[in-house]
Amino acid sequence: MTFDFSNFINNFPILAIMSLFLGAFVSSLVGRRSAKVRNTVVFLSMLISLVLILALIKPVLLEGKIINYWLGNWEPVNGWAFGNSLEVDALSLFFALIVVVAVFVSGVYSFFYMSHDDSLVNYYTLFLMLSGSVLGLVLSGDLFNMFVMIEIMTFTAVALTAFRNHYEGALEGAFKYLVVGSLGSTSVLIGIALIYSQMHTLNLAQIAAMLPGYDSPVILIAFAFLFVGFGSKAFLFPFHPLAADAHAVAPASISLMISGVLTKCGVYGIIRLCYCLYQNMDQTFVQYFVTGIGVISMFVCVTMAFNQHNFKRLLAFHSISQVGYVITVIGLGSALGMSAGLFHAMNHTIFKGLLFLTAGAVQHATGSLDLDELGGLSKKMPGTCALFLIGAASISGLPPFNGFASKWMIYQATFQKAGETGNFFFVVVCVAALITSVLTLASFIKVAQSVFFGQLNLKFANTKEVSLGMRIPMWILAALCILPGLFPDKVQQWLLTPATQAAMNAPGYIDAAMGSGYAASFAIPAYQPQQIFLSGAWQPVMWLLLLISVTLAVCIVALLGGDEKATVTSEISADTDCDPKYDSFFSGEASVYSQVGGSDLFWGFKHNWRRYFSFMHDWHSGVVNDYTLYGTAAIAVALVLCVIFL
Amino acid sequence: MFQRMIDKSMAKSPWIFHINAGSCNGCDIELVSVLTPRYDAERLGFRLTGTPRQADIVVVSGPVTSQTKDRLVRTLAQVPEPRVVVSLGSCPRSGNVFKGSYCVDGPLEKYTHVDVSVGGCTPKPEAIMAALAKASEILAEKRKEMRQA
Amino acid sequence: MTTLLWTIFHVLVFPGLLFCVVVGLLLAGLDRKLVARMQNRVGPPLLQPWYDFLKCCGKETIIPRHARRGLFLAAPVLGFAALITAALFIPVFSYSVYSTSADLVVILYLLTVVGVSMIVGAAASGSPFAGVGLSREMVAMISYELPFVLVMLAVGRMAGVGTPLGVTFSLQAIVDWQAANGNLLFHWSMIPAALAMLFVIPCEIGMHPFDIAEAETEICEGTLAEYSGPPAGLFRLTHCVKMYVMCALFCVLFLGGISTGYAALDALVMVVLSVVLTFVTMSVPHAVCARFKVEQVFKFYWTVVAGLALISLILVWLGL
Amino acid sequence: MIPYLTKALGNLFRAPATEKFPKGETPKAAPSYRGRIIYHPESCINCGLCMRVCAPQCMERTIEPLPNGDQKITLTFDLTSCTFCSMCADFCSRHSIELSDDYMIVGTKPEDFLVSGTFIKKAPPPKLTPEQIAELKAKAEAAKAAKAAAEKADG
Repeated sequence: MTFDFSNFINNFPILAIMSLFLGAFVSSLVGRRSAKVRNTVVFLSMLISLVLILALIKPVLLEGKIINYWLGNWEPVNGWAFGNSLEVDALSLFFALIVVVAVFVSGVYSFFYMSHDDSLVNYYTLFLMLSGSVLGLVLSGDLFNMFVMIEIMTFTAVALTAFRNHYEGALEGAFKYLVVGSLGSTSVLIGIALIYSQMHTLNLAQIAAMLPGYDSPVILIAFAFLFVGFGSKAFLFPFHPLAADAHAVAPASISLMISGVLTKCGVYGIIRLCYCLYQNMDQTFVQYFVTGIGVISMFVCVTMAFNQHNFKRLLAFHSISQVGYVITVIGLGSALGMSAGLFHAMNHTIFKGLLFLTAGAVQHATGSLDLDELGGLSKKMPGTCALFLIGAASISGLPPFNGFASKWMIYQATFQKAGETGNFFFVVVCVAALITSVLTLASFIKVAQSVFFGQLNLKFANTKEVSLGMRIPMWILAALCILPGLFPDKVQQWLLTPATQAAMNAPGYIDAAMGSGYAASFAIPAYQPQQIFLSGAWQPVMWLLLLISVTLAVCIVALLGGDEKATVTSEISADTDCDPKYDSFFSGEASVYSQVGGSDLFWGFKHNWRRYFSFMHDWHSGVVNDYTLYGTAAIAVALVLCVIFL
Repeated sequence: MFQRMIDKSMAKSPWIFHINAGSCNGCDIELVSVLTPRYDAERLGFRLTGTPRQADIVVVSGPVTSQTKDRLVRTLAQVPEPRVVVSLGSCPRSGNVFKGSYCVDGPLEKYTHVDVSVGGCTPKPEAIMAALAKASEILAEKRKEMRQA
Repeated sequence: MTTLLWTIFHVLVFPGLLFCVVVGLLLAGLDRKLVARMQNRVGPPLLQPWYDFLKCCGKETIIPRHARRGLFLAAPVLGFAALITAALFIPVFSYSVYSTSADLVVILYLLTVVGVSMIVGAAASGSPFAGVGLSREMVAMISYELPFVLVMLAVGRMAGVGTPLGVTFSLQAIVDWQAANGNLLFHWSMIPAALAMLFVIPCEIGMHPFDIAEAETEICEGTLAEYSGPPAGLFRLTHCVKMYVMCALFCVLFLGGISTGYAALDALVMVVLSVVLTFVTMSVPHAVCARFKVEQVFKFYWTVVAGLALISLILVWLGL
Repeated sequence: MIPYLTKALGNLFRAPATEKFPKGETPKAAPSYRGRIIYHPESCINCGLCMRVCAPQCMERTIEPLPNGDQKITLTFDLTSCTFCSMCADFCSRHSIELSDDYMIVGTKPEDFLVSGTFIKKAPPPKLTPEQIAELKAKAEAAKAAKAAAEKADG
């Protein structure tokens, strides 16, 4: 019985998911006795799923093969799929890569980060189930299987948010997440039920084949429900205050998972829904609707994040505004838009993960996250400060980092869309994107000044740098931050183009599952790949060479010009501690502790927007019933709009 | 060659930082009037800076009262090397009419070496201009000594 | 090998370091002289910024106790390098060196990097005055970003009509379009955008009426409160060179059509235009009006100047 | 805003109103300007009125007795502690203190600010001892008696 390796690849997706779930089960069994055994089990399961998914890159991404795995070998019988299947095409593998890398990094981080906490067995069991369900959602080819994974994902995330129940606000945040999260899940369930009632099948490929030609109002209602359901998973506009409450109290590694990975599942759901199932992204209403939601959530969340007092709440709002970027660009419907969105989704997971881990490191070292009392930590925690600067620079889109590469493509996409359609709405979108990027930069400078620079609060005088074990995953993410920024064309060529082609290539997706020619029988237009060409140019390597050469030139001139003993005097010994020469200038006073940070920054901007901020302050009341009200209102509005315009 | 240019430019762009050690503001107004169009110290490169860190010439006016003493000493310490101290009017040099009062802590000489002094109870702007011009020459020499040392 | 030499020449001499520094210092000296003359006084010699820079190089650099030594010294160099890189990407009329490798968005973000380097320098110096300074610098950046972006989109749309995409960000295309059908400044629908850009220039550089970040009278030199010696000199040099870079950007965006045969002549025309622009946008407001308050700067830019830019954007979008 | 604009642009073409001080000659001060003190020691009689009237006490007097009873008096004015109120000049009965209109009081060493003058004050004639007084008195009466006799003789 020769063992031909070629079709063994088909089993890799299910093996990856199973290794995570199995890891959860085994670690809860064996983890009671010793931490070392539990950690190795967790590490092994994460490693296996990482290796398996990485092994899938060559066949799926580079060769464009679509792997189909029918659970229990229930192949479709004469064109009717009734079995449950995993379908891995370039798009789902792209998201699977993001998930697996994020899971591995946050798992390794939590080995050291959670050292202060107890009952870690529950933590790792829930953590592995969360990662398994997220991987399952992304790889699954069956609609109801996606719903099951959404359920597991939501409930494990809720449980993990409340893991540190001694924090004030932890249970409340988890409760809010539970209520509104289940509201989102039920709207997904209703959507699936409606589709199932019409299509009598749950397989994505078959629904995608039958649905475009099917004209009945039920389908429109299903679209509204599914869209709002996935939107709530991605914490888009009306659901965004929930994210802040959930993140502020969750442990940092879980915040990384929620903001880096869960939101991406919502985005994956929306892409599948609009591009693969309904293939209606070319209708102008759907473009306006999706882009509108994206722009609103992008702008509202960045202004909300602007004057937060808690480090993690600020990061939470920013992660929603970055997801808003992704949704805005995906809503454009153009190939460049899709690849820009996917690139930004990947970058967002990386730099947002890095920022959440630095927040965790600061909390781990100082115990507080309040921007008004922290300050001057860069002297005590130089490593974390450097990491934070890399993360902040890449999220606000400064050139050498990956944030800039994807944001640059986003501006290209939105402006080109405006150019093609000659429609002023997309110009407003492009302007909103650019302004949001500046506001993101502003809020991260606020965080940098109030947490890392300025003067050290005496309360945190003896904070020490976090252990190396926590910083290694952060350095991995930091390296990932810089690499795509320097070689965006490589990333575009290897990762983004196949994923974009796969996302737009619905007939390919259908034929892979249901046998070739199946899509043609339902008169689905064959897919012609759209050409991506850019209206500007950006060669990061050239930019970096110039920057380095100019820096060298400046240093040479400085050395040449400066006298031999370039008198850079700084405080050497401790006894010069009282030497006023090195005190910062307080117009003569002794330099007392007066940290300029937190809420006393950007007075001019806040003063001009005070009415808007007070309105937003009242609107985000923090009461669960308000949030559920916003959720149901969103569903109602979506229903009305879809029925009228779709 | 470059060093000599720097020495020369030291004299050409001396920046002033003004410390009011309890003066009656007569000298302060005269000092600022030096920057007005009529006397225009800027044509010699003088410029008023806000921080001692970027100061070359420190102009002190007023008899060093006890309140301003430690602030004066701290600010003077924060001025980077080649610096020149100019005392404006008679008060810093001797305490003028306030000599011997309980709240005046003696002449400026006690705290730092005063390079150039301008006499006069509110000296005329031309006198201040001449003093500042002299101070900038001293500044260039100090830079040269600092370099050779 | 020759390309390497050409690159070194480009980086170090013509559009790069030497040219920018010389022209920048010239513009700064001229600006101070003109402001003085408008205030009826003699004013400093033309080479005053050069003397200031040399003097700063001769001074001692003090690292304050709360400062982060590495960042404190690296910030000015990074800011200056990013600025010169931006200058390399701006084509001097027809003589474009690297402008094909970067477009308007990249230049916008490079100028942001320059602003951020000053902010990080201020943050690293750890003084409360610098803290207030960096917060004001950020508000200034937010306020001039909106009009700058609107102008950029208007020019991109106007110059992109011919291209297949309908819009363009690349400076090279903008210059070619202007060479083909007349400078943008003379298209009546672009006049408001040009006016808006004229307002953006002083705030971007931090010139007098809008220098809320380095208000020496209010917050003791704001961001540069703790800088002394060569780093302070480099920051001031960045300030001067930014005057040239912004004027060059305006010339390319709105007067790109002018192109004599030779690069040297183009450079001369660019310098002359920059002098005129410096006078109009920086010297006159400096001599005439007092410093704005922080929220006035923001309100002024997000209502008046952004309105001007929006008018021309809408006009261009209607195809006029 | 506009009036300033026209004024500023107008100034561009007008000559700047700046004195060429360090380059050109030093402008003269106002006619009765109270500047550097000039002290004429020869006319001083060391009455000490100026010292009593000077608020900042900027004068110092050193009296050095000479062998023949005279006094060598030096009076130094410390310009750095003088407020140039010219009270001393007004009260000096001998007009030996005079405030000139030289305002350029700039110096680097303390000595630049000292104005001093010395003079010799003649000793008063020696005091008469009691015998000398009695002798003088007797001589006076004798002279008076002789004069009375002479008047009687030619009466």
